[in-house]
Amino acid sequence: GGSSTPTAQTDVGVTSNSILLGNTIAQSGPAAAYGTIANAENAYFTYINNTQGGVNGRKINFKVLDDGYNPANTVTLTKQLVEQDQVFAMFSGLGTQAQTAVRDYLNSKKVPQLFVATGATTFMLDYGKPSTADASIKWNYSIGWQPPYQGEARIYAKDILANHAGAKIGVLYQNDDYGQDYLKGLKDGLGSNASMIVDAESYDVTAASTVSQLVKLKASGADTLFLFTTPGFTIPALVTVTKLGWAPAIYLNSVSNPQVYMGIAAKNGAALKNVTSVGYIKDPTDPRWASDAGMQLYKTVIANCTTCNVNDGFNIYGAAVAWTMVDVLKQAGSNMTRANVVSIATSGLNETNNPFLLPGVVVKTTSSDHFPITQEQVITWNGTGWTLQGSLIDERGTIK
Amino acid sequence: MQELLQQVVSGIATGGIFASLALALVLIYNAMGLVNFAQGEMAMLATFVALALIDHGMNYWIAFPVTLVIAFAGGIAIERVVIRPVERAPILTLVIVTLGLATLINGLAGFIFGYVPRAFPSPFPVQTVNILGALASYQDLGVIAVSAVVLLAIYLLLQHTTVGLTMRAAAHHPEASRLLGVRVSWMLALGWGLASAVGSVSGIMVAPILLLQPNMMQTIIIYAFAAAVLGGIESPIGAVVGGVIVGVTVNLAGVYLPFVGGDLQLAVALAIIVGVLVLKPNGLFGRPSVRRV
Amino acid sequence: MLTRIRNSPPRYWLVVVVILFFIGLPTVISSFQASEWAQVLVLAIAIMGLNILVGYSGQISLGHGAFMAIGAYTFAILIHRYRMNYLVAIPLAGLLTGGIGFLFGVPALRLSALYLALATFALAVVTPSLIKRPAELTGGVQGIILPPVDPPPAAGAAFTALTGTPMTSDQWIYYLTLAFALVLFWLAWNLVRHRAGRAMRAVRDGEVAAAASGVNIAGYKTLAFGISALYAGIAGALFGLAVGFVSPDTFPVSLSIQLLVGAVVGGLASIPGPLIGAIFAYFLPIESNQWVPAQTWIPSQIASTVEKAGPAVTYGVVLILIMIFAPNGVVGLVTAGYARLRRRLRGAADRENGQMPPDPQTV
Amino acid sequence: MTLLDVRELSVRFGGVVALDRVSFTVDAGEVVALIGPNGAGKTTLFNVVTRVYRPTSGSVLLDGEPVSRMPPHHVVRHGLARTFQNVALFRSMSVLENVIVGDHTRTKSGWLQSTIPLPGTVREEARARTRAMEMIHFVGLDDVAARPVAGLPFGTQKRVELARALVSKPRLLLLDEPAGGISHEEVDATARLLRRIHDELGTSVLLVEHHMAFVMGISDRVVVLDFGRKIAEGSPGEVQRNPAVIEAYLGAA
Amino acid sequence: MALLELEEVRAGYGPTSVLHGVSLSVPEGQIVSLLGANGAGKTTTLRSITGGVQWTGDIRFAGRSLRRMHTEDVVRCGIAHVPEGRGILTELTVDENLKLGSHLRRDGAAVRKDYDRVFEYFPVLRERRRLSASTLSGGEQQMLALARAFLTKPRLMLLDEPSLGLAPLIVRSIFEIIRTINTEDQVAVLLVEQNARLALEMSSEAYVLEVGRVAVRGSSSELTGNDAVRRSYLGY
Ligand SMILES: Nc1ncnc2c1ncn2[C@@H]1O[C@H](COP(=O)(O)OP(=O)(O)OP(=O)(O)O)[C@@H](O)[C@H]1O
Ligand SMILES: Nc1ncnc2c1ncn2[C@@H]1O[C@H](COP(=O)(O)OP(=O)(O)OP(=O)(O)O)[C@@H](O)[C@H]1O
Ligand SMILES: [Mg+2]
Ligand SMILES: [Mg+2]
Repeated sequence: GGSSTPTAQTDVGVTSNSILLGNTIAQSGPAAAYGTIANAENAYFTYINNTQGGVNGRKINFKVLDDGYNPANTVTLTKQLVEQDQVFAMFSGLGTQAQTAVRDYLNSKKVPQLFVATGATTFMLDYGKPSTADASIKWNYSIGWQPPYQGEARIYAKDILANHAGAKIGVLYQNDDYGQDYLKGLKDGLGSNASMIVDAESYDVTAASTVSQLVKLKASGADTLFLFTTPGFTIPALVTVTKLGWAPAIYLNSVSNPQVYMGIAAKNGAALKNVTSVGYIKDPTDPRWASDAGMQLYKTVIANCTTCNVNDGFNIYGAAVAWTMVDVLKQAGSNMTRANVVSIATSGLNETNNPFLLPGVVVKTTSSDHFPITQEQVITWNGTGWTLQGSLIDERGTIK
Repeated sequence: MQELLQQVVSGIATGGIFASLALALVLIYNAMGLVNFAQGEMAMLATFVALALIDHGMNYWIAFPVTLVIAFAGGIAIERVVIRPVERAPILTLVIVTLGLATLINGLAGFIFGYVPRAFPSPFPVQTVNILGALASYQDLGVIAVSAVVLLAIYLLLQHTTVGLTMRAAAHHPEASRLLGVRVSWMLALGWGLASAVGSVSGIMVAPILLLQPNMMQTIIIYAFAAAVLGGIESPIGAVVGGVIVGVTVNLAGVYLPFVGGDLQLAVALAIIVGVLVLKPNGLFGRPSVRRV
Repeated sequence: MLTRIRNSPPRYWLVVVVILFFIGLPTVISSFQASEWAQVLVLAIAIMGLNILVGYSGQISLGHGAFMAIGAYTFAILIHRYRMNYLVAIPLAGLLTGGIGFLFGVPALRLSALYLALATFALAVVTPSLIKRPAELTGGVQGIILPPVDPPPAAGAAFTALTGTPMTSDQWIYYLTLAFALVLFWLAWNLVRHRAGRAMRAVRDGEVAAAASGVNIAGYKTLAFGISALYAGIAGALFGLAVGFVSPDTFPVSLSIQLLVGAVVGGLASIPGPLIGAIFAYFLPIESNQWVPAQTWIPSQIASTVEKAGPAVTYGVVLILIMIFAPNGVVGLVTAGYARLRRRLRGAADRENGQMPPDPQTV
Repeated sequence: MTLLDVRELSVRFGGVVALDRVSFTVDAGEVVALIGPNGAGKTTLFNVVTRVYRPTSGSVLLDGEPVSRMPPHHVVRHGLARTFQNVALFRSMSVLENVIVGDHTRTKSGWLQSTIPLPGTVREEARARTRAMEMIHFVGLDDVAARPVAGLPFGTQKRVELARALVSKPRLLLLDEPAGGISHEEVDATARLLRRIHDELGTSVLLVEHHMAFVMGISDRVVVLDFGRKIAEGSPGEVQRNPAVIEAYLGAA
Repeated sequence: MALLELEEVRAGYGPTSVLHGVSLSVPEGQIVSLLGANGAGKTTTLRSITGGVQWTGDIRFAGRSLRRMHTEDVVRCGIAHVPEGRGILTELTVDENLKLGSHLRRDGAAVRKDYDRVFEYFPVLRERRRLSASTLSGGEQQMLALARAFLTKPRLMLLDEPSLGLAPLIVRSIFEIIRTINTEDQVAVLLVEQNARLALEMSSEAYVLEVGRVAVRGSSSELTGNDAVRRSYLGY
């Protein structure tokens, strides 16, 4: 049990001057590129500790363990953090399979599993439902943060119906929850027009290339290409499209759209004409934000992390989600119990001023809606950067 | 028809990538009697070195040979420090050492260069040529051409020079070779150096296509294994032909075999490995090994 | 052989001590640590299976994680879909995996060591994507979540009586795994020193001579594959039980490599080897970047470098060092040390007679 | 009674004709020597008989049954055991274990009985051990029974092989150069041992050997091969006087 | 001065010591035989010379100590060692095996002449040039090993049981060839042999090893004449 003072309520992992948060993430192995997220989060906590003395006088300690993207490791390490290190809550754990693996455990122990770093819909949609394996466990201590993949895909559907109603759509998607969620969102969003999709080709993460799929998509007569692919596949795919002498309109998912990647694709020979995506976070490489206060803050924060690359989109993601976490802790005030923190995070968020998100994006949860971020803005590539198009599109309440 | 042709041409291009790494595997097999599981990682590291040189303002055509030399020296250093102590150990020990090496180099590259993918310049333009209606880019053709040149060099070296002969001798019969005055230890080091240099050529060629990042070679190496096994692991020509066949097969199987689909490409490579080994264990170009009692 | 065993009674005492140690362990460590040790025992079982294949029958497998995957998925499907009792599902999973392993052994017959290494390596790489394919059965990328298991009342009561604290699910899984491990180790020990195991070793040492002695080479090689897969299958089922979740990413290539590393580090063709190897294979990757930074005596630059460089670097370095300095594994090291000690105690007499050192391969 | 019947046996390796329509027999109770220049095909013949190689044409009958119908590991069940020219022992095992492996066909317990040894299995193990020890005693290796075979002197290793072959109670023993590479004293000892194998165990022997004194002293009949063809057959005396044999093999003494 | 001299050489395998102080010498251009029972240490003696085992004491070749020299360097001094088991590189062809014999030589014309001689001695090798050495029969492999050793143009050949497994006719011709090489090219030979009679016929001097020590040493004619020695050590 944790220490408790007579005046304020606390739980395990909280002392009068500290809060311990835990995290598991891939810092080695196939998904090691994501590992920097935790470093950025830590940088933000360090910044809060140094400049504000922590939250309500409590410094945030953040213990990060490397699970190598293997769910079995995640289980062990999460148990270690909960039972041995006695963390107050798990924050921003990475990976759909990995976080699914520990969801039952954390909920049965009533340890908050906050703002998991995946856009898998289940972490928002299935909030409060009983576990599929053991009905006595309710999933009411878990929640995601970023826009669900399905929601994002619905925005594309809206955009295409509005602007290119006669398009023939070809889809290249990664054959896992990530790619499948996107595909489902697109189909749902197109609704009765789902027949616009003339071909959908999948690839496995172990594929050497997606050339064969792209050749097939081109041959299918598609004039619009959706890439529901991770950056490592997106960039070569963009180049391949050019090499095939193909010039479809391209929709790129938000995971792959940071300017660094676009730059690499361009350098490697991709034509990059007519590319559309969406965004909800400020892109650190976008000159538009050069004098933006949020971006200035990000740069100050990220200086606390020696291994972090300022331009890496994952890092500003980390800072943004850490901002929300601190926001929740601030709101919890002296009532630092797990139950209270979870209830704020899952049902009481209304964050309009997260400085790292695009202007207007609200992080919001209510007792009936557990999708923290649902707004995104369509962007198009202008050859050197992204241009914001129109206004934010909100998919709140559409995913059921 | 048009699509089929394009699939084949694209498959050949991808096969060039497999072939170039498979060549390095074949070389190390001939020079060590060993399959080097760290081959891909060594190539990746060398490519990072090349990029660092280019980023520091060195001309591509100077950086290329300099990287080769560095990779050669690195290969020798690895042999001296890591392989030499286990030189006489059973094959399993060596396999594990190279697996350890792969892990180590991968982690090291991540630590030094980070996991964010990098652009890598290519000497060949992405412009395409039309071959009977199918498009191939100069870049892909360039990879194949370079592989062919490397192949020729390796073939001549192994089969028609004394150094090649002593390298093969040292690899397969160290004790007997010593008694013939072969400096076995240096031959093995030389083999590692050469294989490392050939691997770096492969890395430099494919990095513009694959994206340079620490995990760049992780799955490619399996396809390269498949290519080397298909061609016959000691045959350089086999590596190239095997690479092309694997590239084309993987492409076509994904499109024309419904149960394979796009997402079981690697399983096709596995099937090739197992199938070849069972039906024709020495590959297409391998010499049958003779068993005498 | 008989005389050798008679000459070394300490070995039997050691076995008893080790067993008692493992039975008592959960009473002094936390429930979380018990869950870690349960995984060590799971690995030990799988490594023992691999050891039968690699150490005793001389075939290499870099893909044993795939057999663990089959075992784990069989187990998960049996209890998730068919609501089978987990105690029944574990041996069933083992048997099915054993059967599949036996079939896999048939093509493997034709492969030499290096090729077999490559083929099995490719198998390990492709396993996660193969699992995704029959999505209705395997749950695809979502995997299968398994219900937690509660200790049976009798076991719980006994544990409470002993320690004064209630038995957790993790502690119960630990004991269950220990029971399986003990039985399977005992069976393996029997196997290798009786007729079938001797025949396997004969095949490993020389196929032509073994055939000339009447040993069915193909039979024993596939048998070794089958038994070895059976062990891996049971380990996989217990792994699924301990982790409470199976999914494609739970069985990456690195698992197969971890098993092989454990087998070699512990010492091939030895019975205690897999246990030692499992301890190593389990704790090294997990601890390698937690332990060093936590040690105050290690200079902070080194500690922080190790932490940042990540476990892969440490893992690789340690692995290579072990292979260089103890190529016969820990057991080989200990046996050699013991032999040296005995020689020293006995004086130089043996040396003059040309007494051979005990062969590390036949511990 | 004919134990081994080699009929018109030919073996070709690519262009090399190792055996060219060779026929001869070995009767029960006989000691037959197979001699001939290096590369004449003697070892190849052994390898065909024990099913290591497949013949190109012709057949080998063991007790009237064609060996081509037997899988390699069944040959020994039909009463035929062999030793190897370059010694093929199980290197990681002790002398005793090596010999017990030779007993493989006379024991039954399968893998299940091995993993869960019931009293029957244990008794069988004990019997196999006893038989092996007897055979080790027979060839005179009691001192080294527990030693690993690796590192034993060559001559000793040859005797271990002999014991391993004998423990299967073969009716016909194929010996490939039993006197090769061992010293003169041991050659004599080996000759005495072979006599005892023949007399006491009643085993027939087919042996390949270049040591002429040994061959002539021990065999009932000699078959001579040259370039894969049989060039002579007869009693040691006859063969020794045969001009073709002298020219191809013995040389003018 | 002797070409090769061993002085109190002790050697063994790991903890097992095999040689307990062996001293012998091979004069320039002579054949010296080394006899002894199985396990006496003959092979080990040869291995010591070419650095195949660890040894103490001293070994000098042409006046130069071989202490701490690697096998390949010893060989490059002009010693050809045909080991027990022949050391054939079975992965390579017969031709490649022979090439390895001459690969260190720079005297091209002489090498070609030596090849011709080798093929004259062993015609079968010419026939099998392109075949994998693994297919050769035992005797053929022995010929290959000798031919290869000859092609290194050594000053001293160490032959470990060259008659092993050879047909009588071949044994005689091989010994004939050894003698020819010895007389025509002044190559000294240290000959390990089980066939004592033949060995003594060939050599000028002989040593008999017994459990790692020199038990008898003398000129070959002396030993052949000495019945006691013959019976107790040479077995005929
Ligand atoms: N597996 C094989 N492949 C090709 N040729 C072979 C093979 N085995 C044997 N030979 C050839 O067949 C011939 C006969 O060989 P074999 O070993 O039977 O001779 P041998 O009579 O036993 O000779 P030795 O007395 O020297 O042992 C040789 O010329 C040999 O090169
Ligand atoms: N690799 C080895 N490891 C351990 N002991 C060995 C090894 N090789 C040889 N011995 C031992 O060293 C001793 C001497 O062996 P060596 O081979 O020198 O004898 P030899 O005189 O050549 O005998 P042979 O006539 O059988 O060839 C023998 O007792 C043998 O068992
Ligand atoms: Mg023979
Ligand atoms: Mg010897």
